[in-house]
Amino acid sequence: MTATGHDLSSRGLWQRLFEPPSINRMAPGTFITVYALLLVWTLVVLFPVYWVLITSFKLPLDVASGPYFLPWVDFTPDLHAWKALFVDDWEDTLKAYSNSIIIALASTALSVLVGSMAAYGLARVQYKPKLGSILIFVAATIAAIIAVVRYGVEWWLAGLVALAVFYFLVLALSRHFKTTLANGDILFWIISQRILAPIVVVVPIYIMFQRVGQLDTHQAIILTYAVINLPIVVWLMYDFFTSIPVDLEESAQLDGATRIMTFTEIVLPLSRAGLAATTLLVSILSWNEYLLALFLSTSKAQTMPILVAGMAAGERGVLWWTMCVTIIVMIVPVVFMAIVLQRFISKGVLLGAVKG
Amino acid sequence: MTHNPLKALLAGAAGVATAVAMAAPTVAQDYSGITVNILTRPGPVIAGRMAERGEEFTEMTGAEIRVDEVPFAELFQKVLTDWATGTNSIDVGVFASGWATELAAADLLEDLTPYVEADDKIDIDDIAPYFREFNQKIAGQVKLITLDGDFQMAYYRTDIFDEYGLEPPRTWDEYLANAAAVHGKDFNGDGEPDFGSCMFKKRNAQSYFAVMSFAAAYVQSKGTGEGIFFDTETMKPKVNNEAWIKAFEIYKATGEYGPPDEINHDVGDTRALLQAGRCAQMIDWGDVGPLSIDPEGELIRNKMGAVIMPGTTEVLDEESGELVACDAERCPHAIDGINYAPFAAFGGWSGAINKNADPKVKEAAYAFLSYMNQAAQSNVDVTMGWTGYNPYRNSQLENLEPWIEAGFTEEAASNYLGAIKASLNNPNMASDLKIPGAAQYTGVILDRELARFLAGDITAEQAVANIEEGWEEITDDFGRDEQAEIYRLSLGITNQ
Amino acid sequence: MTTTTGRTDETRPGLNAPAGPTGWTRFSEWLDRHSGQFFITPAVVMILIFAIFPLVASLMLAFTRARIGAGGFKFRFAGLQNFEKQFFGSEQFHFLGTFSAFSLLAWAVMAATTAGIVWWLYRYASTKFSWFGFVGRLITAALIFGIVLMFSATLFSGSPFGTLGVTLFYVFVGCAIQFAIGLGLAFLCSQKIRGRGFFRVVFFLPLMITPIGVGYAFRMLADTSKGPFAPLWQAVGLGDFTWVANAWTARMFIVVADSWQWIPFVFIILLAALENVPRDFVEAAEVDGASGWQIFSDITWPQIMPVAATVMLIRVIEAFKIVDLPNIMTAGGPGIATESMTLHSFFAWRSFDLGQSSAIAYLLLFVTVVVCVSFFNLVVLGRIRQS
Amino acid sequence: MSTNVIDRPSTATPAALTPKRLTISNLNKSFGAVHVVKNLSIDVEPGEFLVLLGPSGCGKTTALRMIAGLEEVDDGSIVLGDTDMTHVLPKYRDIAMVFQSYALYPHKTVAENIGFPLKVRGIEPGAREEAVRDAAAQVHMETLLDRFPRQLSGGQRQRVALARAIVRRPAAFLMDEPLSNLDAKLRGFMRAELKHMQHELGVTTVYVTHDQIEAMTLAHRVAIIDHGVLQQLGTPKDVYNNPANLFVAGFMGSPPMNFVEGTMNNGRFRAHQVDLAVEGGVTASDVTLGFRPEDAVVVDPGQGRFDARVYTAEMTGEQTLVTLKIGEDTLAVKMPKDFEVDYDATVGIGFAIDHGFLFDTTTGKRLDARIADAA
Repeated sequence: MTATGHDLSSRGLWQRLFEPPSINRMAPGTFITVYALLLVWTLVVLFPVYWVLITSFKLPLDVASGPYFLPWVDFTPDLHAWKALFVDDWEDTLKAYSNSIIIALASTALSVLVGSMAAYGLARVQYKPKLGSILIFVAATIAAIIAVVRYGVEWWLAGLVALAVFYFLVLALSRHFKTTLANGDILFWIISQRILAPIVVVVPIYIMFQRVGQLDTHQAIILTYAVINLPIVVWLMYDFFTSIPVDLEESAQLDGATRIMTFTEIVLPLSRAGLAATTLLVSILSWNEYLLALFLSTSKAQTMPILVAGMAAGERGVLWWTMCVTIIVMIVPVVFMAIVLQRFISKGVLLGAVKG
Repeated sequence: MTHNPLKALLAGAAGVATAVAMAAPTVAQDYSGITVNILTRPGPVIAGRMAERGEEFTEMTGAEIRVDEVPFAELFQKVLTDWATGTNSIDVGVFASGWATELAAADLLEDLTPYVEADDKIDIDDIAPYFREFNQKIAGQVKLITLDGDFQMAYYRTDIFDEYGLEPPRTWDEYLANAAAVHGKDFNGDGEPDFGSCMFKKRNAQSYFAVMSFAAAYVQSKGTGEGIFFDTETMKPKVNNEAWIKAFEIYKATGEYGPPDEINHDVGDTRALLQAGRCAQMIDWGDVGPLSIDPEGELIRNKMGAVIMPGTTEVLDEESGELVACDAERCPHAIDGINYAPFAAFGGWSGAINKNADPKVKEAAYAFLSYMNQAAQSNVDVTMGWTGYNPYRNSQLENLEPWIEAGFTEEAASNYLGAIKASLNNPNMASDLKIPGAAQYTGVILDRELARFLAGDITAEQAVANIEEGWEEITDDFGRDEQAEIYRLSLGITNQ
Repeated sequence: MTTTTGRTDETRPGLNAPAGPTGWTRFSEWLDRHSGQFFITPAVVMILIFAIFPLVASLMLAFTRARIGAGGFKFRFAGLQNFEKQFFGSEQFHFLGTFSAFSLLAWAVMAATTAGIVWWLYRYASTKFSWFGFVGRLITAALIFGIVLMFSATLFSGSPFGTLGVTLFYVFVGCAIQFAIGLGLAFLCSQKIRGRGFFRVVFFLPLMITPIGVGYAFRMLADTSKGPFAPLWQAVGLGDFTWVANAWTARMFIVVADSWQWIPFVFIILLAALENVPRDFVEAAEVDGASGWQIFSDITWPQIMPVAATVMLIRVIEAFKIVDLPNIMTAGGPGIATESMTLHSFFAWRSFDLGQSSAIAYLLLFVTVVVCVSFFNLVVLGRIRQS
Repeated sequence: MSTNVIDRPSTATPAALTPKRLTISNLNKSFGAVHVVKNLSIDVEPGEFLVLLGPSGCGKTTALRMIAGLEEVDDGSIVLGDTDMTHVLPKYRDIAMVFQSYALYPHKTVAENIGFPLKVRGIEPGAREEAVRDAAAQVHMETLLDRFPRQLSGGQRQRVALARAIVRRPAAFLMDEPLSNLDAKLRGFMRAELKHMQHELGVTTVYVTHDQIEAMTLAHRVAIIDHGVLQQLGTPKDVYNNPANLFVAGFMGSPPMNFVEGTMNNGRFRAHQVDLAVEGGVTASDVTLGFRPEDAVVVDPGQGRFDARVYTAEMTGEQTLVTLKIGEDTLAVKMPKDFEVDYDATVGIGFAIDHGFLFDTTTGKRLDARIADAA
C-alpha cells in the first residue's frame, strides 16, 4: 500500500534540478548555482586586493612590461618598494601613518561620545526648544557673517555682538513664543546634516581654521571629521537606545543614580554592540577620508590617503609599487579593528539601526 | 626699441640696492638654531636633491633645512594662502617662476636684489641671460633664485632614426611624418609594436604646456617681447586664430602615432614609456637627457637625440588671424626659412623667500638658495636625471666634463647641450604666462577646453573661441588695466 | 548594603539619610536637573559651528567674487553672477552640457515626461490633497522636469552633458547596480548554505580600503596593455581599446570601481534584513504551496522593502558626494565626461575661484536635498507606513 | 494502488473533498543527539479530530511539522489517503496548517491573506474572490476583508488564519496550539467554533496542544505523548477514566490525580496509615494507589478507606478544594461549595472501588487490580 506518491524520478528535468528534494536540503541545481555565484563574487572581491599585493613586490620594469600574475613563477618578487616606504623615507611614512591613526581614533572617539550623548538625550529626554528663539538665532548668525564677509568686521567681535543680541532678545521675547519643536524635529535636523556634501562647507571651515591659525594641525581635522560623522552616530545610536527597555534605567534612578550616572553605568555597557558597530563604521570613514584632509593639511598633519595620492603626482610616472605598499599597509589596521569589534557586532545591530 | 620702461626702473632700483648692499651679509655665515621651512612638490624630483643639499648646508652653517612636500596641484594654492593670510608657516617656496608674479603683485616676496649684489659666490652672469634677466626678475627686482632651467625641446631616438634614415624634425609636419614612418615598429625588442610619438595629454597634469609649445612658433615670430597670449595693448586674447587652431590639431594628430590611452597619460607616464624604449619621438622638458643616463634608462642610454622645439614656415598675421608664409620681414629670427620659438614652459623651478619671514631666517634661506644655485653645486645636480634640475648656466653648457663623467658619450653630450644652447640663445623664445590668475587662465580654462577638444566633444575652432571668452571673463574679473600693465612688464625684457 | 550616594561615607549618620549637602552633591544635583541640556548641547554646538555657520558663510561666498591679495581674501559682492554663469554664461557647457537642437527623441521624451508629471500631480491633487504635500511634489516635479530638459537638450540630441548629468549618472546607475548585486548576494547568502560567516567577512573587505586605493587598483586592473586582463583584451581584439578614451566607458569604469567598494555595504544590511524575516511566514507560504520565487516576491521582499529603501537612501546621499574616484582615476577626463559636481567645485577652488566653487557646491546641495527628501517621502515613508 | 502523480498542486476549485485517512507509522526524528520522536504510529480516521497532547518539548509539534513536511523524516512513513507523503514537499501535500503565531502576512489585507493559497495555485481571481468570501463567512470575518492584520484583535487574527486553511479545502488540517495566544474567555468561545466547524467540514484534523481541557473538549481521540513516546491513544473519556499509565493519569485532570506510593505484600496495599485489601493478582511489590479528587469524599475519621489530616480548604466558587496530608504525601479532594472543615482535623477519605487505580510504580503501567470492597 505504500505507493510512493511523489518520488524524484517522475518529475521533469527542471524540477529535478531546481526543486529541493526535501525541506532542509537544497536542490542540486540551486546548490551549484548558489555556490558558483558566491565564489565568483569572492573572486571579484579578492582579485583586486591580490593584484595590489603582488604589485607591491614587483620591480618597476616588471610592472611596465606586462601582466605577471604569480610571484616566483612569472616574476621574482623584490622588496624595493617596501624598503622605499619603510626605510628610505621612513619619517614621512611614520608621520603620515601616526597622523592617520591619531586623527581616526580621536575623531571617532569624539564623535561616538558626543553622538551617543545626543542620541541618549533625544531617546530619553523631552526637549521643547522654542521655534521663535531658533529663528532669532539664525537671523543673528546671518547678520554676523554678513558683517564679517561683506564689511570685514573682526570675526570674534561680530560673534560676540551676535550672541549678546540673541541672548537679550530671547530673554525678552521668549514668553510670547508658543510653537515649540519636538525631539523628532531635532533628530531629523541632526541626521539631515549627513546630506551636506563636505565640499559645501569645507571652504568656510578652511578660512575659519586659517583665521585661528589652526591650519595643518591634528585638532583641525579631528574636529571636522567628528562633526561630519556625528549624524551617522546619532542615527545609529538613537535606534539602539530606543530598543533598550526603559525600566532598567528607571530602577537605577529609583536607587538614586543621577541621569548621567545611569547613562554611563547602565546604558553604555548595555549598548556595547551598538557602540562597536558605530565605532567600526565611523573609524573606517575617517581613516579613508581624502578630500577634507587635502584641504586642511599641508605637511605636518598629512594623512595616509594624501601620501598615496602624492605617489601618483610624481613626474616619473605613477609609483605603482610604493602606492600598492601603502594601500596594503592602510588595510591592516582596519582589518584588525574589524576583527576586534566583530565579536560585539551581532547581525541584528546593523539592521536595527537601519530600520529607524 | 622705444624707451623701455623697465630699464628705467632697473636704474632706479640699482641705486637703492647699493645703499642696502652693506647690510646684506656674505654667504658663509653661522645660522645655527635657525630653521628654514621650504615647501615644494613631492617625490625625489626637485625635493629629493634639495634635502640632500640641505644636509650639506646644515653641516656648513648649522641652519636646519626642512623640505616639506605637497602634491603639485596644491602647491601654489598652499603657498599663496599661507603667505597672503599671514600664517607664515612656510619660509621658502620652490615653485614655477611663472607663479611668482601673482605673489609679487600681492607684495609677498622678499626683494633679493641686495642679497645678490652682496653675494660674491653666486656669479650671477654665468646664468643664461633668459633666466637671469627674465626668469628671476619681476618688475626689475630679483625675486627668485633659479634652480632649474625649464623649457621644452623635442627628442628622438638616434638609433631608430639612423635605422630608418630619418632626419631630426625641424617642423611639426616633419615630426608627424617621422612618427608615421616608424609607428608600429618594435623598438625595444619585446615583440610588441611601439609608438612613433609619445605625448602627455592628461587633463589637470600640465598638458597645456605641451600645446603651448606647439602654438609658440605659429604665434610669435618677432622675439620674446611679442608674447603669445595677449595683445600687449588691449589685453585681448591672441587665441581665437588659425595659429592656435593649427597647434590644437597637430597636437591631437600626434595621437594617431601614440599609445592608445595617451589622453590619460601625464608627463610621468610618457617618460616611463620612453625609458621602456617604446617611443621614437617626444617633447618634454630638459629632464630627458639625464633620464637617459639613469640606471633605469639603460634601454635608451646614449640613444636620445635632442633638437630645438620644431618650428613653422607659416606665422600668424595678427590682423587677419590667418597663417601666412614666413618671409624676412615677418620672421626676423627664422633660421633657413623656419621660425622657431622654444617655449619656456613653466619657467623652471625657482626659490622665492617669504617677505614676512623673520630677517635671520631670510638670510639663511637666501644663503641656502644661493648655495644650490652656485655653479659648484648646480653643475653637478643638472647632470643627474632623477634630481629634475635642468641646465640654466652657460658654464653647464660649455664644458662637457661633468656630463661625460655622469655617463653621456661625448657625442650625445654635445648634441644635448647643443640643443639647449640653441634654444636658450634663440631670441624668439616664448615666455610662459606670468600674470595674476595664471592658474585660472591656463590650468583651468585652456586645460579644460584642450581636454574637451582631445575627447572630441568640441572642434578646435569652438575650443579657441571658448578659451577667448573664458580669458576675457578672468581679465575683467582681475581688472583689465592692471593685468595689461603686469603682462607688458612680464614681456618687457627683450633678449639682447 | 549599597551606599546610595557615590560618596564613601563612614561618617554617615542614618542608614540612607544623606549627610548635609557638600559641594560635590550640590553640583551633581544641579547637573542632574540640567542633564537634558548636558546631553544635547555638545552635539548641537559642534554642528552649529562646523556645519551651519560654514553653510551660511558658503552661501555668502557664492554671491561674491573673491580675490587673494596682501593680507588675505578680498570679497566683492557679485550678486547672482556665479550662478548665472553656470546656467547661461560661459560655464553652461561645463555644468549643464552643450545644448544642441532638440532631436525627435528629445521631443518625445519631453512630451512623455510632461504628461507623466501632470498626470501624477493631478492624481495626487484629486485624492488626499494637502497643501504641504502638494508643494513638495511640485518642487520634485520641477526638478525632474529640469533634469529631463537638460538631458534631452544634451544626451538625447547627441551632445555631451555636463557635471550635473555625470553626477546623476553616478548616483542612479551606480546605486541601481549596487542595489541589484547587493540584494542578489544577500539572497544567495540567506539560502541554507554553510560558510555564510566566511562570505560575510570576505565580502566586507572592500569597504575597508581607502577610495584612493580602490581608484588606483582599478586603474591598474583596467590597463589594456599591462593590466592583468590584457591577454583577455588582446584575445578579444580590443588590444588597443582603452577605457579612458571614450566618455561612456570611462564613466562605467568609475561606476564599477565605486560599486566594487559599496556593494558590500548594501549586501550586509540586506542580509541582516533577510535573516530577520520570521521563519513562520516562509513556512506558512511553503505549506500554502508557494514556489521559491513566489515566496520571495510575495512574502520576503515586501518584508525587507522598508530596510532596502532606507539603505538606498543612505547610498544615494553618499553617491552624490563622489569625488575621490573621478579625481584620481581620470582627473575628470576625457574632456569633462567623468567630472562630478564635487570635483568641478574642487577644481574651481584650487584655482582660487571661491565664488564659483561655493556656487557649484550649493547647486549640488540643492539637487541632493530635493532628490533625497522626495525619495524619503515618496518611497521610504510609503513603504514603512504600508508594512 | 495507482500512484496518482501530483506534479503541481491541484488546481481544481476545492469542492468538498471526501475526507482522507492519515496514517503515521514508526515515525522517528532526532535533532543531533536528541531523539525527539520515537517510532510514533497513529492511524487518524477520515474526518477525525485527533489531538496530540503532551507537556511542552515532548515532540508533539515536531511530529506535526513532519506531517506538514516542514521537518525531514528520519525514519518511518506518513500516508495521506493513498499517497505516501513522507518525503514530499509541503506544497504537494494538500495539507493546510494553522500556526501558533497565525503567520498572517502583515503587508497583505485579510482578503489577500485568505486568498494567498489559491493565488499561488494560479486560480483566476474571479473564482478566488468567491472562495475567499465563503471561507471568511464561515469564520464570521466577511465584513473585515480589506483590513490589515495589525488592525485586528487576537481572536479575529486567529479566525483569519483558520479561513486561510479552510479556503483551499485541503485533505487534512494541521493546527499548532492555535488558541494559546487568546485570553481565557475567547479561548472557550473559539473552542466551540473550531469544534463545530471541523464537524461541519468533516476534514481529517491533527491538533497539537498542551492544554488538556482543549484536548478533552475538541478531540474525537487524544494521543498523549511524553518524551517522544506515545503513552496512550484513546477517546477523551477513555483516557481520563482509565489511564494506561502513571504519566497519563497524572497529566489528565486538574487538579491532577492523587497518588499514594506504597507496597504490596500478600494481597494488601500498605502506605503510612493506609492498609487496603486488593483483589486481582498483583505481582509487583512497589505499587501506587491513585484516585481523582472529584471521585473522593471527606468523611468522618475511620469511616473512609483511610484517615488523613486536613491541611487547607480553598473555596473556588462552584466547589471547595480540600488539601489533606498523609505522612509527606498531599492529597486533594473536591467537596461541595458549602463544605466546612477545621484545619489539622483528622478525617477519613472515601472513594468508590472502580475510582481507585493501582499502578506499578517502577514501570508506571496500570495494574489490572482493584481495591477489595471490604473496608
